[in-house]
Amino acid sequence: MMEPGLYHILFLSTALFFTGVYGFFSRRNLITILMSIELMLNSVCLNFIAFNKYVWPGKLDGVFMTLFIIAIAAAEAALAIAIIINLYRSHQTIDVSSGEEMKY
Amino acid sequence: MSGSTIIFYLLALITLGSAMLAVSSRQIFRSAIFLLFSLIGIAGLYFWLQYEFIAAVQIVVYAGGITVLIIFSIFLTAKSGESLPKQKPARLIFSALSVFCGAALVMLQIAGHSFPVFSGDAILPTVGNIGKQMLSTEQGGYALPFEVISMLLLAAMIGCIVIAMRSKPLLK
Amino acid sequence: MPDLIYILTIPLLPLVVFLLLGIAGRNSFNKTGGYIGTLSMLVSTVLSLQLAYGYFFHWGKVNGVYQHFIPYKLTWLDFSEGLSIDLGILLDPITVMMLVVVSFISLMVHVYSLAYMKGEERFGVYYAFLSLFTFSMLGLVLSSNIFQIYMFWELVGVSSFLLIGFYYQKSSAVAAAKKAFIVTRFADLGMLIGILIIAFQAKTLDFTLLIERLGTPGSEWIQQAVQAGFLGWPVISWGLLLVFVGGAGKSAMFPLHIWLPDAMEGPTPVSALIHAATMVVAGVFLVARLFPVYTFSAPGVLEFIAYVGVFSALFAAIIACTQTDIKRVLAYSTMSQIGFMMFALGVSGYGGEEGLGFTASQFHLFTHAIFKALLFLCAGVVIHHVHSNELDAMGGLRKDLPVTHICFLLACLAISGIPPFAGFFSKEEILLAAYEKNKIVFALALFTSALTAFYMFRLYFKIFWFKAFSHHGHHKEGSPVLLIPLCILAVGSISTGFIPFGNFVSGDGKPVHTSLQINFSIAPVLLGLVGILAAAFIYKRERSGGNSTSVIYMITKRKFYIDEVYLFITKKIIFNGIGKPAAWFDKNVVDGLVNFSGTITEKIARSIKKLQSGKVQQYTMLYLAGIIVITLAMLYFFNRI
Amino acid sequence: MNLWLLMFIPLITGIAILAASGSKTIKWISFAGASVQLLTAVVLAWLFWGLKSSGITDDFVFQSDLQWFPAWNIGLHFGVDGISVAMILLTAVVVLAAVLLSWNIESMTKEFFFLLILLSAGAYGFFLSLDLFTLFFFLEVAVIPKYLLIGIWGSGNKTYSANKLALMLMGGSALILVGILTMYFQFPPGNRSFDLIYLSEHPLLPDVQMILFPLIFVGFGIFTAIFPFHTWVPDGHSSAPTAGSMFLAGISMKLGGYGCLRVATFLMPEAAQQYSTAIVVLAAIAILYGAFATMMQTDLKYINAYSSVSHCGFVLLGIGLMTKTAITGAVFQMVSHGLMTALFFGVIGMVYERTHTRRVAEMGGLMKSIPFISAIMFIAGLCSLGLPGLSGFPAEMTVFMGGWQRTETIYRAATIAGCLSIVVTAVYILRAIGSTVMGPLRNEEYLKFGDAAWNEKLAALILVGGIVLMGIAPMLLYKLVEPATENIITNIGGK
Amino acid sequence: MLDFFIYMKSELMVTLIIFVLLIIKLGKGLSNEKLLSLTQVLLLINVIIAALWNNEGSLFGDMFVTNKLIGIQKTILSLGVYLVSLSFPGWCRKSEHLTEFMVLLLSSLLGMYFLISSGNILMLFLAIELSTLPVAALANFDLDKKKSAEAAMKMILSSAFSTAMFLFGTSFLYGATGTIAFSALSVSTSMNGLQLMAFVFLFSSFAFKLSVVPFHLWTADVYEGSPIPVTAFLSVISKAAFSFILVTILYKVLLPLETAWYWLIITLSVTTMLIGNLFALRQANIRRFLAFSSIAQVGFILAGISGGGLTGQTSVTYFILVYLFSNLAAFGVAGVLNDQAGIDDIEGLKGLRQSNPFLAWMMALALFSLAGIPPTAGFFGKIFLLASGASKGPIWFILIAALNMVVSLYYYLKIIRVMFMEKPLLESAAIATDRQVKFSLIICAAGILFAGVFSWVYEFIYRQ
Repeated sequence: MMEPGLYHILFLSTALFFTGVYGFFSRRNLITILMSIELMLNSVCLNFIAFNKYVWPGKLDGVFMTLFIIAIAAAEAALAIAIIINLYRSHQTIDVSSGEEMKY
Repeated sequence: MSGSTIIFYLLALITLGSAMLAVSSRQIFRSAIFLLFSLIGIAGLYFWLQYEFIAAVQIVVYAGGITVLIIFSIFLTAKSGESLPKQKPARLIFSALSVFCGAALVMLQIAGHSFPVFSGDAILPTVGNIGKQMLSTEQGGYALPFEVISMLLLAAMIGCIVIAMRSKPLLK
Repeated sequence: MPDLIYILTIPLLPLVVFLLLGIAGRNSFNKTGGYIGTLSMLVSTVLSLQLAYGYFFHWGKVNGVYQHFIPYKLTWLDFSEGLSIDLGILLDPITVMMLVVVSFISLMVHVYSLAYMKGEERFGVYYAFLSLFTFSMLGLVLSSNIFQIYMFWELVGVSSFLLIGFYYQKSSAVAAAKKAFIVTRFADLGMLIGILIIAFQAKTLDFTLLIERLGTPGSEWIQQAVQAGFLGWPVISWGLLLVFVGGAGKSAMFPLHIWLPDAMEGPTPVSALIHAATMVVAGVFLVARLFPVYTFSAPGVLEFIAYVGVFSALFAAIIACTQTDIKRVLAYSTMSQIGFMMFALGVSGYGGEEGLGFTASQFHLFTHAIFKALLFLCAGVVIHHVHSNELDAMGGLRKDLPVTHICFLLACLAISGIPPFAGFFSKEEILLAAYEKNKIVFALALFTSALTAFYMFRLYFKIFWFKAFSHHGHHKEGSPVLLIPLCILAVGSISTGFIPFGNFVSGDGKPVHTSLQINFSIAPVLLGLVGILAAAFIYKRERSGGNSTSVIYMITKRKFYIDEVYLFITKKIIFNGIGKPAAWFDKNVVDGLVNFSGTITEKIARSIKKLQSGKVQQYTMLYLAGIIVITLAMLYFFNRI
Repeated sequence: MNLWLLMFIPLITGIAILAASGSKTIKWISFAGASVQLLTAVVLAWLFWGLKSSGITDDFVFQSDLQWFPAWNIGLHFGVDGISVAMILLTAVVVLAAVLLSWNIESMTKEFFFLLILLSAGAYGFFLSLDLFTLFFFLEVAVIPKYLLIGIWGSGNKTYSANKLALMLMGGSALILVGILTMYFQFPPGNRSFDLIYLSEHPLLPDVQMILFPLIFVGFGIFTAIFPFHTWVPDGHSSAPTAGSMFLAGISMKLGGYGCLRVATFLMPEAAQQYSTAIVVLAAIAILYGAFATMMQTDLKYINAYSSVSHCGFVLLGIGLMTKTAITGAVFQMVSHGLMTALFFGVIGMVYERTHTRRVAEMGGLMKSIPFISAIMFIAGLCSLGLPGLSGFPAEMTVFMGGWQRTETIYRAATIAGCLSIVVTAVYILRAIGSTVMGPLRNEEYLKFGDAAWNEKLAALILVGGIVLMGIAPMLLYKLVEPATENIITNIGGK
Repeated sequence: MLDFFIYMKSELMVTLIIFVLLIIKLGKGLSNEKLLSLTQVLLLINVIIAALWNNEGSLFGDMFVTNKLIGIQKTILSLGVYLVSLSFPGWCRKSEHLTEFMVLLLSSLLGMYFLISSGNILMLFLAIELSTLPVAALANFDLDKKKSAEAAMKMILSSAFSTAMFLFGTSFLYGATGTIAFSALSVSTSMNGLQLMAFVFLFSSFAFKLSVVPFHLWTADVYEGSPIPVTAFLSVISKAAFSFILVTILYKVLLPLETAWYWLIITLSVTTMLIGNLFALRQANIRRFLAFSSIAQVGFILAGISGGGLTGQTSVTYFILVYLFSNLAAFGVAGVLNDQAGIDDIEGLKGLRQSNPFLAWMMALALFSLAGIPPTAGFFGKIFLLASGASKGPIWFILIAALNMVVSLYYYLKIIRVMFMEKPLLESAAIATDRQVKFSLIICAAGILFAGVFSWVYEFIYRQ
């Protein structure tokens, strides 16, 4: 096998990203959907770090992006969980199909 | 094959494998645990890349914060041992298909692109460097985003409080 | 030549009366309207007579030729270089003659109507319409421009419509009015297109110029006009033919005659004025007006006119023999007589002895106007008396209506061509002209002339003889106002034949020598007498005509089913064949397409509503699909550069 | 004369209507506004005449150019030539009559009159504008009020009709919009302009014209009921309230004709020549087809509406024939049809107010009960069938005369088709009149009707006055219009 | 230092308001009525501040940039928020969490300020999140309504998804160019496979916020479920801000990709108009209807954007102003009806002209403006967008766009018809309209009527 490098990490993160996307599309539980989003964001972070490390180490842009993404991910997750809990209270379920009342 | 290589593949395997398990497990609690493994795996990759500060943040915020939050919310909303309802097979197939297409597309583009080779001085992602830039208002400083995100967190907090702390019972 | 601007007052007086009575006739002048109208008509008539006198005897003739005068001309509407509608006055012999005829007959009818229409609810309106008609007819004969003639032509048509439909609550009257208007309008369509063609060929609408360009032998305009062809005929011939179609419509030539008998629904004086003496001869006037053009540009058309004329004359005469409505008989006789005038023009040449037909035609027009008006006015008295138009309701009226009887008889003699009455002279000239030019026409005309005598006297006998009168003995004949016009016209019927008409009216303005040829006259007069005798013999018994079952009689009685043919064409072909499909097409196809575009949009909108499924995962899947598709497209289109 | 005056009067009237209260006051304000506008229009015509006879040879006079959107080089460029003056006069007359005939509107009076005045303002602006953008703006101003007029105060299947009308007209204006925008961007930056005069001096490339001409012509053509986009006309007219129909048929359809002439033909002469056969054929179809379709109608308003399709075909025919005479005829026909159809719709409205039916079969013998109205209806009908002495005659004859100057068979055929329609017109008009005004009295109730009230009389007389004036003295209009058509013809290089 | 205050005056002011509100909340608190008035006053001041002293400059090493046009855009946003605060007093009075509501609303506004002033992808990202997350929370503010919870769920999930996509694209852009600063990006981007792909991912996020088809699907559901002020805010202010930044991104940052994005934009423009119109045709709920109509409007905005250059920029900004007046007027009326009569469906508008002429005419005016009927400003807005599009676009594009205007007219007229031409269902009594709402509606009406005909509004924006 090859020496691991940029492309390996990029492929890994892409795979991770789309794993998250798959989870987003296929899960029915809202919390698992949220988990999938975390996976996607993580893969992006990995991307930024990898680029920063292998291609553009002259500045720390990637690092800062990662840091802020992590912070935002936390805030987003918190808010999403609050909304999910509220939904659970009103619908007594966190199945995503509970939220299909408005359509067409 | 050097040790570093082995470690990378190991970490990659852990990350991706547990991620896949996390999105496919029928037990929601197990999903959460696999997610935790996956996040830790990524932290391991950061270590492997020698971005220790980021790795630390990853472990603290994700593994320590978000995963715990998620697990709590699982407890709040459902029984942990209960297996999740099955998704329709059509949905699974379409998801897989679209995801496969997307991944293939992106990977082909990555493979087809040659990134430039950096020549120059690298800035090491030490805590000191990061901290200095984070609070700098000059060119290359990140003071403003720092302030902005504080407002964002404030807003998110207020939102969470209002939504999660509902006092009145539901009318209907 | 005196200042002729005063001629304008001749047509304008009736116009003023029309406006006055039309606006206020219903209220203020309902009673007095008749007198106002009559008075103004009197003035017009006097002026016309004075003009005629001046023209024919004083200043009209220069170097032995009657001249064209244009004392007044106003550009009414410009079209383009050279083409404009002018409102003008063109004075020449036929104009002056027609002016006299129109104003004089109109005056007679005005006077007669004073008594005849008395007590009508819309008395004032009646006079307004009458004045409108007179104005239009005077304008028509004075026209100096072919488009001007068309304008007044239309106005005449509409006043005829108004007068036929005067009893607007009678459905039959309304139908007749509509029929008259539409049939003549259809003919006018021909005239309009004809005018367009002529205007294009001659580059003018002015009569004087037109005749100069297209009515002068050997002019280059004619050569040009004759060259361009359409369907094997020179364009100019088509144009003139179409103009004649317009004339044929107004003059009730076959097959455009169908409106005339129905038009008798109007008040009888109106029939006398419009449908006997003046309007119906407008076609003859029109052909006469353009006579040089016909002669030199399209002699073929002239021949055609001759055949149409003589056929119409014969055709109408045959039908007239079987009709039982007094006015319809007169209407067919009118048609027949106009046929005479028409074919007289058709067989005429231009100038000299050749031009006898022209003169004869105009002469007959003149005399016919007088005796036919007389016939109608008499018929009016009769109808007034018996309250019916049907011949069956009449008979033996000669005691009741002595004056009318005499007048009617005189008129019948005149129309039958019995010397020395007016009709004899004019008809004789026509026959002579036909004899010299075309033997077939002459033969038919001779026969028709005999037939004329027959049916006229059939009428005469049926009305005034052979029946004991019982039921209407108590009526008096009517007021003198009713009878005076009869007498005047009767005098006219006797005397006008002696006017040396050829001296005054001819195609080229030079006098035509019209001597009576006794040996030629024997045949027609004898035939006329035979007709009279036959009528007397056949109709002396009451309820004659018992052979009403024979096929020929039936066909004739039903006027050769021409009406039915028309009905078929209009109802079945135009209404059901064109109108209905057009309306259907509009409602279903054109409108349907519009509505369809609406429904199809709604359908599409409904069919894609599933996109908005309410499932957030599906939304995001579409999101990703969108990204993938767009990326692929972008890569396909832009990455190759 | 400052042409802004013509815009200000409706504006002030509109504001006054909004500010006023009480339906009587509103009506009088509208009446006053419309009358003053008519006076102003007459003064305009007078001054225009004076200017022309003093030897001014400018194509457009009384110009005033105000920057509106300098960024786009859009100006409020006003100016008139003879055609605009004629159209403005027409509009003023019809609006005044429409106001008078709306005297019985009692529901939502304020809105009604405001919309009416707004419509008229749109029409005035349209006729005054020499800037395509402004022209388009005013054209659209005059669409939606019609929708409301029909939808709110209309009768019958009104929502359908109103929708159809609004959508088709807006569709037309969408085409126009595309046309003028594309035209604008044909020029390099800095030289772009919507100005009509500028554009006429800098003609487009023939290729571009060939694309844009159909867009603009059909766009305006929809307003003039070009076949097959005429179906809004019958429904729209018949559902509209009296004043609405009057405005629609009297003025709105003229916007299209004016636009076809002023924008399409004037600015794109080469394409106009190329397409003239198509236009003429479509116009001939509209004329005959409209006339035949009219024959089958049983509702008075439908009769007049379909006849409008037919009559407006003459406008398009005249424009398509592209000879000076024919174009003059088209303008004549616009004026004539405007007056005549407004009168007809006005009369139908009067009749409908009394009989509460518009079906021909249900009426009869109205002459007995309402002689004045019947007489007016008669006059309107006679004008429609082109009786000399009324306005229809010179208009149609001028078109025919102009048409015959084109020697190609297809033009001749179209002209003959036009001629043919006058017979069909006679058929349906007499049918309509014969069975409403004449004929036996259908209903004894009809005898109780009151004849026209003062407002109805005044409105009818104003319109009849216009019709008769044009009918007996067409030279007045001809003198007004001729220099303008001459100018158009020189520009498009026709005969 | 003075520069700092002047350049960031709006941001500082909004932050100040946020803190004032929070401090009051921490103290005794105020009645909703007073709080509302206070906020309104502060927001009015904010509008004024935003309108004045606009200048060109940048701060924090080009992370924050501002210029006169951005100043105007901020003023427009501030005005919008001020009008929103005026328009829904009924809802606000009933709300238990008015302070929080206002704070979140203002946070989002703050995010939008940063958004249009951002000079760097990180700032862009943070601003997007700052402007979106509070709104997601706000969507849930009708705490006792199921629909509200559903709307918030849909919003947070789909916006998180779009954020992920945005970041994914950004990461590759960063990888390919090595920078996240706009100024550097504008010279170092180039047309190659990876960057095009990255651009699509990045663009999809804007498209999502602007609800461009096919990224629009969340819009209607969220609009329907959210509290009505939030819907108004989302449909007007959020759209406005994202349109502004999209213009900047496309014109300034991604200029090297212009040929690519030009075709993308006009294709999406056409699709968006079509789909938006087709869906709007058959909506029964007022807010869903307005959602789809606003999607169609976005199609037109894209048409304007495609024109590029000064005209594109100006016409988009101008249209947004007009759109703000029109849509807020519509939402204002919808809010009153919803609040006072519980009307949510178009059917409920039946005969509104008879019961509430003022509201009916306001709604009509708003709809006419949205439909682009002269003499409302909407006409000018639409025409200038189309004209901008026509400056480069092929004729079929303009033709489709123009015909779409006609289709959209159909459904706007449908509402007009319901209000004006149908009989009221019941003898619905006149609905009391708050004075604030009236004021707001009148401002909107004045805007609708005068912002077009008086051309200096457009010229003013143009000359910046």
